[in-house]
Amino acid sequence: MSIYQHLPALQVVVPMLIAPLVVLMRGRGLAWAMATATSMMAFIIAVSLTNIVLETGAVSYAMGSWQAPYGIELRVTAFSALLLLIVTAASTITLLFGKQSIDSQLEEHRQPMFYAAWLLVLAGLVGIVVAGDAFNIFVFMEVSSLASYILIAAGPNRKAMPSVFKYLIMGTIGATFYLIGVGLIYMMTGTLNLADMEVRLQEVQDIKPIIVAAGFITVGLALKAAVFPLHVWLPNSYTYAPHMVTAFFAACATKVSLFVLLRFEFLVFHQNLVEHVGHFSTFLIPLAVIGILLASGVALFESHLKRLLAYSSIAQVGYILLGASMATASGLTAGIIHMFNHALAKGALFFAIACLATQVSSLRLENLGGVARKMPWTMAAFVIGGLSLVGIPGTAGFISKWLLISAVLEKGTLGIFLVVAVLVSSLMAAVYFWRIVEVAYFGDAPKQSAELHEAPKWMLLGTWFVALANIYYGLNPSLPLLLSNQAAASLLGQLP
Amino acid sequence: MTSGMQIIAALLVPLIGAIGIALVGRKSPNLREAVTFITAIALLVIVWTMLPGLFAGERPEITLTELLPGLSIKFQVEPLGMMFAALASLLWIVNSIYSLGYMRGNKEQHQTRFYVLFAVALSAVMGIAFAGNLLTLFIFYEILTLSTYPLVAHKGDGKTVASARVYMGILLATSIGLFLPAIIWTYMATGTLDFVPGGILEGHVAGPAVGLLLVLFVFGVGKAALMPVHRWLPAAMVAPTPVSALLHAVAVVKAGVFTITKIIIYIFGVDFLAVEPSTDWLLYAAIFTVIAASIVALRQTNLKRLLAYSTIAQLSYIIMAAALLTPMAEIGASLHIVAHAFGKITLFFAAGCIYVASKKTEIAQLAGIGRRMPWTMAAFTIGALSMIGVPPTAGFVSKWYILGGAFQADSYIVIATLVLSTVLNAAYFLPILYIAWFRNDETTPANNHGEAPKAMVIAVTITAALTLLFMAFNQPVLDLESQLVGITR
Amino acid sequence: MTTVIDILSWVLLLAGSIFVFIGGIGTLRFPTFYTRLHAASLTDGIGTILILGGLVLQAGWTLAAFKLLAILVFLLLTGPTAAYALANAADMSGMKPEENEVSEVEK
Amino acid sequence: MVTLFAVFLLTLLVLTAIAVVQTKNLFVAVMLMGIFSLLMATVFFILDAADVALTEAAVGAGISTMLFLATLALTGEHEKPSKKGPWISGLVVAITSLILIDATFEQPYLGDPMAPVQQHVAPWYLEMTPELMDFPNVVTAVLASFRGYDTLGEVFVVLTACIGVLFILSAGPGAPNPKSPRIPTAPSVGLRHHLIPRVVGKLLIPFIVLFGLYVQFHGEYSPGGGFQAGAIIAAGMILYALLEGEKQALKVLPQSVLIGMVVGGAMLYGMVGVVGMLMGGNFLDYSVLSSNPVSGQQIGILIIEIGVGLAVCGALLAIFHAFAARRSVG
Amino acid sequence: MEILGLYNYWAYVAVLMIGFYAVIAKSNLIKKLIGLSIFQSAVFLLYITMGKVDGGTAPIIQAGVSDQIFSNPLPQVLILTAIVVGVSTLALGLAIVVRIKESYGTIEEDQIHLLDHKS
Repeated sequence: MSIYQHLPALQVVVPMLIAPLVVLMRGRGLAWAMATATSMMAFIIAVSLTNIVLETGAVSYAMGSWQAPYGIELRVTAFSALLLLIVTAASTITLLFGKQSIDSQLEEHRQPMFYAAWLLVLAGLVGIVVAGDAFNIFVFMEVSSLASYILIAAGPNRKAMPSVFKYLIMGTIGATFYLIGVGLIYMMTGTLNLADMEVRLQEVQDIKPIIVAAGFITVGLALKAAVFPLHVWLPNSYTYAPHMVTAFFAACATKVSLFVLLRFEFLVFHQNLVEHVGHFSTFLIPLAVIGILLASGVALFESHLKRLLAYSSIAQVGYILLGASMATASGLTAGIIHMFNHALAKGALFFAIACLATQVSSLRLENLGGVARKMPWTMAAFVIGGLSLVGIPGTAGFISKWLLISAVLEKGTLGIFLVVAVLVSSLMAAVYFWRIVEVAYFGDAPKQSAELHEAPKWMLLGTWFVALANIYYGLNPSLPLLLSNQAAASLLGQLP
Repeated sequence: MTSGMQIIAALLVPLIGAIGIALVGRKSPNLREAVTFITAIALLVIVWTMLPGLFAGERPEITLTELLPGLSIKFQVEPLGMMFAALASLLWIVNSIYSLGYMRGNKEQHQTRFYVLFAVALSAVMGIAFAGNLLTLFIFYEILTLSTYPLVAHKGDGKTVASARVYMGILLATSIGLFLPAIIWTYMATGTLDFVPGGILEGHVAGPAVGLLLVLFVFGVGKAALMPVHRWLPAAMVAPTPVSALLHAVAVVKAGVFTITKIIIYIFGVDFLAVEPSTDWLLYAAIFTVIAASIVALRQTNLKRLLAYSTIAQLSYIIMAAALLTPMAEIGASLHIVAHAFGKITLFFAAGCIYVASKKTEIAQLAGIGRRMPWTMAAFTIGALSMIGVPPTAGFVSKWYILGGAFQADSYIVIATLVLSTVLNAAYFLPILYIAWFRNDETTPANNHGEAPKAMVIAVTITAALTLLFMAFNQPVLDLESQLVGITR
Repeated sequence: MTTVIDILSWVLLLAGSIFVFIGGIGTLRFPTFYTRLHAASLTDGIGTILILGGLVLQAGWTLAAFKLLAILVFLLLTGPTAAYALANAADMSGMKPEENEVSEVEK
Repeated sequence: MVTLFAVFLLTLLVLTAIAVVQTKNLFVAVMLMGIFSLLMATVFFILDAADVALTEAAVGAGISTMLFLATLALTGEHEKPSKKGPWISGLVVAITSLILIDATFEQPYLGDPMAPVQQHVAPWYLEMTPELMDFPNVVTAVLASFRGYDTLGEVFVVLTACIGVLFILSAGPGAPNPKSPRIPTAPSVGLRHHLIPRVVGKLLIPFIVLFGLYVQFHGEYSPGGGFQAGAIIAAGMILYALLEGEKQALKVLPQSVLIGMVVGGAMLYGMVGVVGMLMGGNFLDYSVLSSNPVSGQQIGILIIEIGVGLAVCGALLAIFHAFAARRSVG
Repeated sequence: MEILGLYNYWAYVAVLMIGFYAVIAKSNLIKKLIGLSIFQSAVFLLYITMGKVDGGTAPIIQAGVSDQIFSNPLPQVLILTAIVVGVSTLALGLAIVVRIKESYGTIEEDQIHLLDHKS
């Protein structure tokens, strides 16, 4: 048995088993170093897994050597590989470059537990992504959720606590809904393995418990993914979480739930429910469109930088969903690649915000006048991230917007309305983003503002790393494109 | 160096220059300007050495990375783009001389940022000129918009920022809202976005859809300033004059009409457009813009705003000519790109000279200024005459060809428009000349100024000379662009 | 023999149930905290002993009988202690038996 | 008979739940929750889920109640009337329940041996456990080996909760300040001056721990296992803390030891998996631990159950102490 | 009598919805958590119910006894996990409530909302 065969297990086990050890690290910066090293290791594993998946197709791993459906199966497909890359890279980069930001927001004696929780989030998220078993997804969803409550609760503002409480309540409702759905499916099929479920559902298609189960799973996961109108937990959680946590979560947390959602909708239900595509698009297209437009609209009038971007995240979830709800290969590709590209854009933006926050006291717009003159590098990276968000060509965001519009246009007349919606929201994005740019570059500095300096070099380096990734993947998107094409094909059952 | 590499060099040289300028900018202004000149000259050499190959019928091309399946970032040099690139690279040098005088004479802030972004904008212009497919063109089109935004907002006060917002807003909104969907639509219909002589759309799209697609394209390319998406151009006049001169008389606006011309020739195909009745509106829209913009220009009291409206009218000349779809008119269109560039940059340079020397911006303040600033005003006169189309200036040549094209097409409405607009041009330029040369200078502000800084005067003289010389030496451009006719036949 | 044991066990079970029932009524109907506590302790005192005794007889000489006895011992230890702790807590929080004429529910 | 009994208990369950939601006194609500959990445990028991019943009783009625009470001591027990109109919530609830009830009519009846769940996967477990594991409790076999990975995840959920509570309660105005030890208040000395509870309690604690150990090590043969055992032993230790004062309890098992238990337990579990991997099996493959796969399984399950017990016990105690050490503010 | 076979499911729906109502309609944070516990317990009931077989016993195989019917062990395993997950969530939620009480002086959601928007 070579180590390569164990990679799917190691992907989860490495961060998970090191997390408890991090709790014990008392030395200065030791916990950080250990967490970062672990995260890097996870990233390396993700990269090797991606290579394997690209070479040989989906990888399956039987936990405890018990074959599915009796044991728990781990399954890494092109889709999971993409998500693994996003999650591990987001964690690694934020940890590696974000130490100063975390140090400034969190007392040192609380840090070991914080970093342990961080690794548990990582382990939970990758655990969800590699899981091939419906209940196992629930378990790791809880690991990641509980740990993310901890990370958000580390926010220094007292408002973090009510926000995280709301998140906890809604997150648990979401997970429980999911559990009910899985229970109903299990009741009618007797299996928990996703692949097995797909096969066995064929015998009991279109009976009420299954349809209700589909509904509950969709609602539960949509809650976790902050799909409009189930997004209310997100803005405050993102706003009051420590900046690095926001950067990490904005890049990957909701996407993992979307990943599970798409896997269920397409792998489990798509083949078996006659009306499924119809239901799926009738419910989700309007929700996605309204979500995109409303959330962008709220962002237009929001003045707290982080909350503004949080609303923009909700709109972006709408994009992903819109692509997916087309239920075509091109639509899915667009949605999936947008997960990747949005992670890049939001990562850069929140990273830049973390840099800003090391210098300014408040992230409200009225407090940021002229900040770009003092922090040119930070704001330049912010601009790149913003352009990617708007979808300016040459940035990663453009790729997904292009694919999304072409996918939507395939729908004929409806498609034209959807294109209009997408374009209008892009312009709204341009407007809310440009408000920030104008204030930062041309606004008057607030009177009481202290002497500002450029952010710490190391954090800037991280910010620019992500910002340049936006451009690199805007000009050379072959890797994410390849993975999302394969992912879309496998979701639609066109790949073995 | 292969021709393909030359294209890349043309793109990279300004960028490298920009980095160089940024690096030395803080330390030494002299070194910074030196870098700017070296970059500009290097670019000129690179671009102009490509000319002989083009005359010989070469079409160098290079493909970079594949952006989307079947869609690459691709460059290909063809006559229209070659001419545009040659023009921009030539005028950049002149403009750099001019900027030197203007920025220092005016003691502007953030000069380094200015030069850096100028170089970036030039790189984007090269990208547009050499783009081998619509996607590449679109990418550089947006980069041009973004890199010029800070130049427009250069002053940074409330009014400037508001105007810059209009500039950015219109250009971005039209490009994302109309241009991009048009491109994607084209791609979905045809499966390619390459510029192919004779067009790619024929047989893929038909009926009113063609007209709709043309609407998306023409108004999506907001830089062409076809009414009603022209409002950004007067707004952009808050920028420092070198920006207005090179970018908003030459590079940016010409990028717009250049894009439309390219789309007409290489995407739709002239023959396809000619048989498709749903696209006739373009001609009338252009005619309307020519007349309306001229009438608005009549009522302007601010010199730069008047020039801006004049630009809008002149741009629509080019679109109108291109929309005539006759060989002679296509040549006229491309000639007018050059002719108007020389003339308008001269006018803007002159306006800038006046501003730096006397801080005067309104037409009424110009009384008698011809005597204090003879060189500047002489150049201004030449530019104005070129706009009207009086021989021996550049404007005459292009108008002649456009008129010829109109006769070829038997389009009397175009002929009438040409006549009417000439009258209107005269009506708004001649009073300025009269005021400048023949009125007494008693108006405020202070009239105790002399000629503008040397560098600026030299620059304005060069462009005025070019305006005159083009009357005689237009053969190379004609030769080059005749290749287009060969294509369109 | 078995019949005798059977009858005996049923008698015990019934008697236990009656005590538990009475305890329940008392807990509901008595007016004050301390009187209710008195009724409630009837349930875990004699009621439990009788019922578990009956069950032991039912189970016979098996492991189950031993377990039942263990439970009985456990309950005999904890039940009164819990009752004591409750009364003590009430006393500590200032509720005196003689002052408290009306039950707190009716208050 | 079972159905009737179930109907009775379930009706009681629903009524208790309504009472819990209705009452305005949180203390009463928490007590009713304890009753709710015990009822639930009984229902589980008559539905043949002995392990679950044991866990629900220990966790739901025991640990949860204790946590609620610890919180109530810090927050006060009266719920203020809400100004929220119940209509929207009521509507959402009504619609959801109608959908769920509607779906029940196509579900298999209670106890139907032909239901899909009884046909697939589960029979394999029942059939293979004696052969592969050679012990009777199939629930333990599934929990610890067939779906051992889930259980590993579960241990890490507990670990996460433990870290989370310690982390969240390590800041804020009520956080125990290591520099100035707080003034000992009445609860911290426990019930030392009360002779009866102390004597009885101390008498019981060894038996509770003993029972916990029995549940721990007898999990393969009877209901029970690491989780239940951990919860029971933790309950015993909490009882000790209540009797002798928290300070004394922390002297016996300091917070650092508790964290060590959590970390150690979780690591023990994980390491069994890693060792399995090193010995040529997959992660969490116990069969390779010994030359004989069956005894390998038994060894593996024994060790991971110890890990689970350690982790759960440590985590629950650490959480309890974190709440108890909190000073009441304002 | 037949129809009582679904009574368990109705009870689970009833309990589920009582809990759900408490979570979304109550303003008191502890009450919400109590509701959440009830909500989760209902799901336990769903799972355990589906695993029951008529005449079955707990899935502990007694040596030497054949022809025994056992209830399904799998849902029981799942619910063991779910119970632990539930109590973990509860502990975390309560810790957060303690912190909220300390910094806001109240655990009523509407009052917290007011306090947040005043400042």
